[in-house]
Amino acid sequence: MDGLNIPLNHILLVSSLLFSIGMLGLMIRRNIIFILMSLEVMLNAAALAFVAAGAHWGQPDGQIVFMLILTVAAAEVAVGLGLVLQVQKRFKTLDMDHANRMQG
Amino acid sequence: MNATMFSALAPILILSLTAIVLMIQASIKRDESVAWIITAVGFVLTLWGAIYARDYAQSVTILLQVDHWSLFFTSLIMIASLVTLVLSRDTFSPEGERKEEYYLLLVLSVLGAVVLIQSSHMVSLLLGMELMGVALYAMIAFPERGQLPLEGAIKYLVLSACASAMLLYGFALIYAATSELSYAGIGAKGAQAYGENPMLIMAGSAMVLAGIGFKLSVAPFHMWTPDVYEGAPTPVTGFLATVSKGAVFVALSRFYIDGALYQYNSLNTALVFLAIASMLVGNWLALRQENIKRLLAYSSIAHFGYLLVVLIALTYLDTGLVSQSITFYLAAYMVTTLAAFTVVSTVAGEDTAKQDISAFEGLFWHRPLEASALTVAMLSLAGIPLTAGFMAKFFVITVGIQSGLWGLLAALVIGSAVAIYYYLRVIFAMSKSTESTGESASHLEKLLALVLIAAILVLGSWPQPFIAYAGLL
Amino acid sequence: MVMINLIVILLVGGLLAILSERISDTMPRKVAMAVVLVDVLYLLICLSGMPDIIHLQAPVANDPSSWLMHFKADWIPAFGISIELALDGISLLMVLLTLVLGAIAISASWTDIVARKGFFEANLLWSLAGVLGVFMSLDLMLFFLFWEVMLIPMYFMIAIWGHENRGYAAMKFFIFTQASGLLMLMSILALVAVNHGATGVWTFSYFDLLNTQMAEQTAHWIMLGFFIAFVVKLPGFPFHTWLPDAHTQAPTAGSVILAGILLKTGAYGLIRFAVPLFPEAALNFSYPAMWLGAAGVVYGAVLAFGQTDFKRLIAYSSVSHMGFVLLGIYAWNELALQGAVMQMVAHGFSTAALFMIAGSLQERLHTRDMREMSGLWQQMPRMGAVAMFFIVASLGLPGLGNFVAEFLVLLGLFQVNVLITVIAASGLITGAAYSLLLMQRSFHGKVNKKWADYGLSDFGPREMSTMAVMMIALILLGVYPQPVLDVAQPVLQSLLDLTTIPTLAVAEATP
Amino acid sequence: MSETIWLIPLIPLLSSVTLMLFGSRLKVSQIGILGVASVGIAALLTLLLAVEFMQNQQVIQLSLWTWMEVAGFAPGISFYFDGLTLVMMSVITGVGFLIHLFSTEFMEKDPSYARYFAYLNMFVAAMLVLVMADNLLLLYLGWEGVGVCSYLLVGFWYQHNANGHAARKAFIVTRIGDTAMALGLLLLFTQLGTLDIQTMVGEANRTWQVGATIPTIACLLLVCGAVGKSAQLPLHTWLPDAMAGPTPVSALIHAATMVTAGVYLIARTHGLFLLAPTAMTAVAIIGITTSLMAAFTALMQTDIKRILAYSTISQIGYMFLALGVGAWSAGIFHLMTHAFFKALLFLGSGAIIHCLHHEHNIFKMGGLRTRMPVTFWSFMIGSAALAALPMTSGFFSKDQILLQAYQLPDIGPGLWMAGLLGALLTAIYSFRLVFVVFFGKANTEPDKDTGWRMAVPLSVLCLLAMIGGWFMIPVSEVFPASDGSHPAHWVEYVSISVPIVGVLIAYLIFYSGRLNIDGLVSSTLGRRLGQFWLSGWGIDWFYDRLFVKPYYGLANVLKSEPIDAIYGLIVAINQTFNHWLSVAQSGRMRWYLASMVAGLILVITVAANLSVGVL
Repeated sequence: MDGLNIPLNHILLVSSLLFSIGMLGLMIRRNIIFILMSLEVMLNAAALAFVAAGAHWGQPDGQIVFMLILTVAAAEVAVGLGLVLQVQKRFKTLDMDHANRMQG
Repeated sequence: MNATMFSALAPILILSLTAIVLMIQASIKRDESVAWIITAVGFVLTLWGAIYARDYAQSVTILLQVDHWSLFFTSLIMIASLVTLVLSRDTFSPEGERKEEYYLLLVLSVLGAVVLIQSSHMVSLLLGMELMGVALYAMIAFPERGQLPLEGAIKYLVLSACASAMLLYGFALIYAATSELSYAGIGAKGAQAYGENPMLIMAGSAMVLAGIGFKLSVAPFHMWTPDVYEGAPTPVTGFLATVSKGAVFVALSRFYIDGALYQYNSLNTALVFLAIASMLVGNWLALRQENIKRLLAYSSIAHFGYLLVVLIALTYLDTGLVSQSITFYLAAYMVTTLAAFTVVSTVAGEDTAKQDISAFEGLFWHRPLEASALTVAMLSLAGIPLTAGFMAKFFVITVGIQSGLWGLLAALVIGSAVAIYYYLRVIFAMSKSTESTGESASHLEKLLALVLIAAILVLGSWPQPFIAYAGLL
Repeated sequence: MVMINLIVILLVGGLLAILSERISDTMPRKVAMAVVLVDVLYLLICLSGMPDIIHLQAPVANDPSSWLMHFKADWIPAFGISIELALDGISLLMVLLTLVLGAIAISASWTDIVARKGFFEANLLWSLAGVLGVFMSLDLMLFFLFWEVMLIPMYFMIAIWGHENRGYAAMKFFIFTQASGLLMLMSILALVAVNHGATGVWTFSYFDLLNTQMAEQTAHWIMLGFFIAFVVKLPGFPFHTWLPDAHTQAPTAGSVILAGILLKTGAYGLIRFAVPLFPEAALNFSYPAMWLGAAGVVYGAVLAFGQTDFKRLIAYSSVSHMGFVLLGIYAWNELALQGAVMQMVAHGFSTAALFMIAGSLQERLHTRDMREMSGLWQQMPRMGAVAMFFIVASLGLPGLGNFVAEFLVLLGLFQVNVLITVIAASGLITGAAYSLLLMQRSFHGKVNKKWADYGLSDFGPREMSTMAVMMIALILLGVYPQPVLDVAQPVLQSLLDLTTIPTLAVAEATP
Repeated sequence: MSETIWLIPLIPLLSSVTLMLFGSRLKVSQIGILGVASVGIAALLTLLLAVEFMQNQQVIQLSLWTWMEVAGFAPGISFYFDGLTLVMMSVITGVGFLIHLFSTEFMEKDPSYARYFAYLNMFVAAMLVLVMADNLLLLYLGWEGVGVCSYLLVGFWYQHNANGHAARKAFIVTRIGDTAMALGLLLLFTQLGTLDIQTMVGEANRTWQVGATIPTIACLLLVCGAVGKSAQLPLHTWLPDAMAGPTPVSALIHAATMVTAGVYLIARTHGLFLLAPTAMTAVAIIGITTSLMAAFTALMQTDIKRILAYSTISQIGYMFLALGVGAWSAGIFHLMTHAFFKALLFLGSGAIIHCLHHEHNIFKMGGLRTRMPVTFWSFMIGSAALAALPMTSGFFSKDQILLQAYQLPDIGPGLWMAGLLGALLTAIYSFRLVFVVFFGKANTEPDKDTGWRMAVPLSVLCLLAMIGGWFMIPVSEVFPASDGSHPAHWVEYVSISVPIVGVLIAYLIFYSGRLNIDGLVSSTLGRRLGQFWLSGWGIDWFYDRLFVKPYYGLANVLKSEPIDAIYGLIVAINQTFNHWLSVAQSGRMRWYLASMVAGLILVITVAANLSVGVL
């Protein structure tokens, strides 16, 4: 069976692109929500890489790790959103640049 | 999966059980002190479990590697957690209600740490790290009032999530290169994979380093440290500084050793950069820091810089002396840091103003016990003989000299020389004479301080038994 | 075991001093004095019990059995670190000096210290214990341990009971010594590593590490580590800048211990470790070292001349005097070495006494500024006379200890290098200049009205008796130094045998 | 007797120590008795010793104990006694005793009477050690000891900063010489392996031939020491200032004994100097130049004690000349006679100053002949001896020196003539002093005349100054005999007549005023010259610019510890790093992220540096 088989490197390229996009987002966005979203993107980039690698080696491990990553991401975001509510309550803003009470 | 494996997993199982019991207890009747007791019992049992499991040391599935080394660190972590528990008791008294969750979080975080320590596989590493981390976010943000904890938590969350992403991506690349997820496998196939596609595996392991380096707050991934240290409730800071960092470092060294990463020259070079950067940056940042928690944060950066020297030496030495050094250094560092945070939390508590070094003036004359504890801790961090910190440094330097890492040693000397200044500032402040403030700590905390002093001094003045023990691990 | 007890007595005594403060306010100093005297007595009794104490048989430097005392017990066998203490002539001299000056320091602290007496005396005793350890321990790790640990009580003495600028001084003192200590630690470990590489055994024992074979470069660098650490403590030019601050800011007793004893540990280290462990390296380095010494002699003298602060002036004079020690050690022949040892002892007394005088002046006048004090002889003739005695002692008047020391050093040095000798000898002139200036500004000159109705009390019996001890000591050293020389001679001889005699090497080196 | 020789220095020392410890408790009379008696006993013992020595010309060597013994360097606390020592000891104890006696009256009113005698006794002890030492190191002990005592006594009245300054100057300037001398000791020991004078000289004669370099250097170094102590060019500047001390002190230390130590040193080590003709010539030239320079300066001085001080310098110059030309015994002889008449003059001036309530300026005196007869006669005799008028003690000694100088080949006559010039000047300034102070009209009334404790010493010294020339000093054994050849008679006549001419000139100018020199003096050249001489040839000024001021400057520059600046720099560097990094800790999360990313990139680039292969 030869479905479309895309060389691993291409997918890795895509995923790394995704990863970089996420990272860029982290750096340029100030709103915490968007920051969390960029985090998702980065995690998914990793997940994608795992799936691709798994496929390339013909192992199930890739997909398993993918699921793990989904749960992890979910946990992170859950806590993250919880904190976001608090941020909104206490800082009256979601702009992370205003959360710099501590420095030096 | 036979019975002995369950015995080997005793610590993890007991901890999980504790977590469940806590939840049930919370659902039945919310009572903070009961929860505290349950946690305490759980931790003590786990400690016992860690010792009990020694007879069943083995690798449980591919995921977990339960050996004496990991069990030793498990027990070390349990001790640290107990200290945290004791300190936490009246830290949140203003919060009063809904304190049980905190203990639950603590238990979960410790569970994560244990898993992390025993992990021999990327997946277990990931799970452990995330479990520990996610629980920590909540613990940091636990106080309901004030902005600092929240700020610290959110920063830590975002940054460490980013770090995990890096870590994961690095794993993905390594996996792609080697088709292996277990350390041993990577170690076995690494060299060959390197031959085929060096770019992948190098980039991968570099990203892993970055991800883990963040958790260890190695420069240049250190910037979160002071803010989180300052923002988090002091016991949590102590927990973060000891349990979290310790577990992560153990995981790193396992990954580095079993994964045979030390065989890659260029990776080593990268590590050298990180180490030197951390030693210098950490100490320079601490130089004129006024807030003692931030000061400790910076000093921890430097200390993990020193510790990296040992990892780097792996390239030149056999694992024996290296793992011994890691054991000793981490033990010494944990004890010392715990002592420091014990004093900080009993003296300064959550009040940022009181965390100022100037607030410690005259402590010698009003609260001699705490003052001496902090002094010993500072001297130990500075690496003055007769303290655990000195023997730790002794190990690092010996290893460094044995493998001729002169550049690193030079950085170490400079760093330590700078460090003396800010550690002494604290001591000097305490030795000033001011009028008493008339506060005093609970007996439990006093006892704790005493025990920790004793531990530091014993480790420093009569280390032979411990060294011998560490040699057997 | 005796040596362990010596140290333990002091350590325990410190605790007693603290506790005794509960009994009465004046108790600690009495306890401390008693402890030190007990220590001295104990040592003397043990010595008198020994057969060959009268004529110390020549110890073979690398054979512990030939030493006066030797004690060895495992400490950290994993690295071959052991609790190894040994006593030979030089250590004995230094130990005695330490204890005597310790007693003197306690007497100096009698009325000087008003707050937290117990803790002060404790620190004093502990630092003495540390110094004893330094002088007796022959395991490099143990030596390093004492070397570092003795500083901590000293640090507290300066930081807590010091004068106006104590924080800075204490910090500077501690950082200088600790940083240089780190270098020494490096060197020790490197040396041990080299030895381990060669023999495959971990050992920190002085006797095993003697004549370790190593490459010239390695030896050179390792030796430098030791050298710097010791010269910082000595203090040698240009590592001396911590000393004026520390001495000036320390309480009197602290200055006495610093100047009288702590500086000597540096010289002792050079004689005991820096040279014998690396003969070739050290002796190839002898010229730079001697030039540093000469520079110290001159520089210290000139700066002392420029000072207006009484204690600061004495501090710089120490820099100048210890320059002679450095010269004596690196000239490395018997005359010069004997001179160096002699200087260590004599300078210990003369400077300690001068610091005590400075202390009592500050106690009475609440200033150290010599522009404030003038014509004090009028009100305090006894103190003036005593000061005069020690000033002429420190400017090297024949018949007093310092002269014997300096002359022997010069005599030994002259056989090595004439030019350096001439430069060093110029220290005799500059020394006279600043010493007499000190006298002129403080005790001579026009009577300062300011103190006329100040009710200045002259030296009392306690102070006079303390001073008398030191005067007698200096006179004896001056007219009959032979006992000291005899005690040191066999040790120095064995060290010289251990190393090649530099005069030859130098003779080749000199055009 | 020969075994108890050590008592002689010990007794004054003991009394000095006693005075220091218990002086405050003793009564004035007791102090005086103790102070004088101790020296008196020493003098008696010396006398006994002398008598014994006259019978058996026996050299005594007495070793008390070995001072120190290191690697063959074993100087002893041991004494050597021969004719030379005897002469010196008699002078020290004899004149010393008289001066002590004089002091009891002179210093009576002084509050720190005990301290004075303590110092004075200690000086005597140290000086005795100096002359009795059998090795150079012990000699050096005495040498420095007298230096310190001189310092203490010059600065005796410490309340006046000027005195302190003079004392320090005295000590430090001599210390310069001493240090050179110490170097000489080092050289001698390194070369000859001993400092014991007799064996050393013997060794030197075995190892070195005449005119070799090393002995020359060694001797020159010793000469430096001698020059310093004996206030010869170029280290003479301290002596005139040293007059700040009490006058008896000036008499004892700065005229009779200490300042002649240099002469003694050279005489004692003449065995070495015979090996170094160059050094001897140097000594002669230093001597004669100094004596002329000082004589000219003395002409212009108005302070009575300064005049005497310069004349002392000048007379010691003669002694150096003697040593330089090898007229050893003549030099020592002049040393002794000079001790007599100069002590006499100083004590006389002391009496004047005492009675004229501390007036020093001779032009404020005058006409004292009738009011202070004792003093007047002592001054007459003293000046006569100083001017070397026939039949006075000074005449015999100085005559010998000049004649022997004349006999020296080539430079001899030159030295002789210079010496004559010096003699002429000596006569002039000494009698200028006499005429101005004792004749003419009175300017100040003396409130009293001298008491017996002043008078007796004066009278005794008068006697000695008169007859001292007839003494036979027992040094024939010590020094090589000079050939008995005598120069032509006219030389002698000239030598004799010159002083008389000098006195005449002084008479004409300062007494009868027959010879008017106002024109000469007021002429620009005259004034310049006068100023120049008055300032001691500007040497002080010169030294001040050349050494003292620069040294102060240096000290002030370095005071701020340039070395410490280096460490300051290190601190500054660390603080800058700290500053930058702290600024980086801005608290902004995105900034933190940026640093992480940067770090990641760095790590990857380093790690993925593919040039490095697998190990």
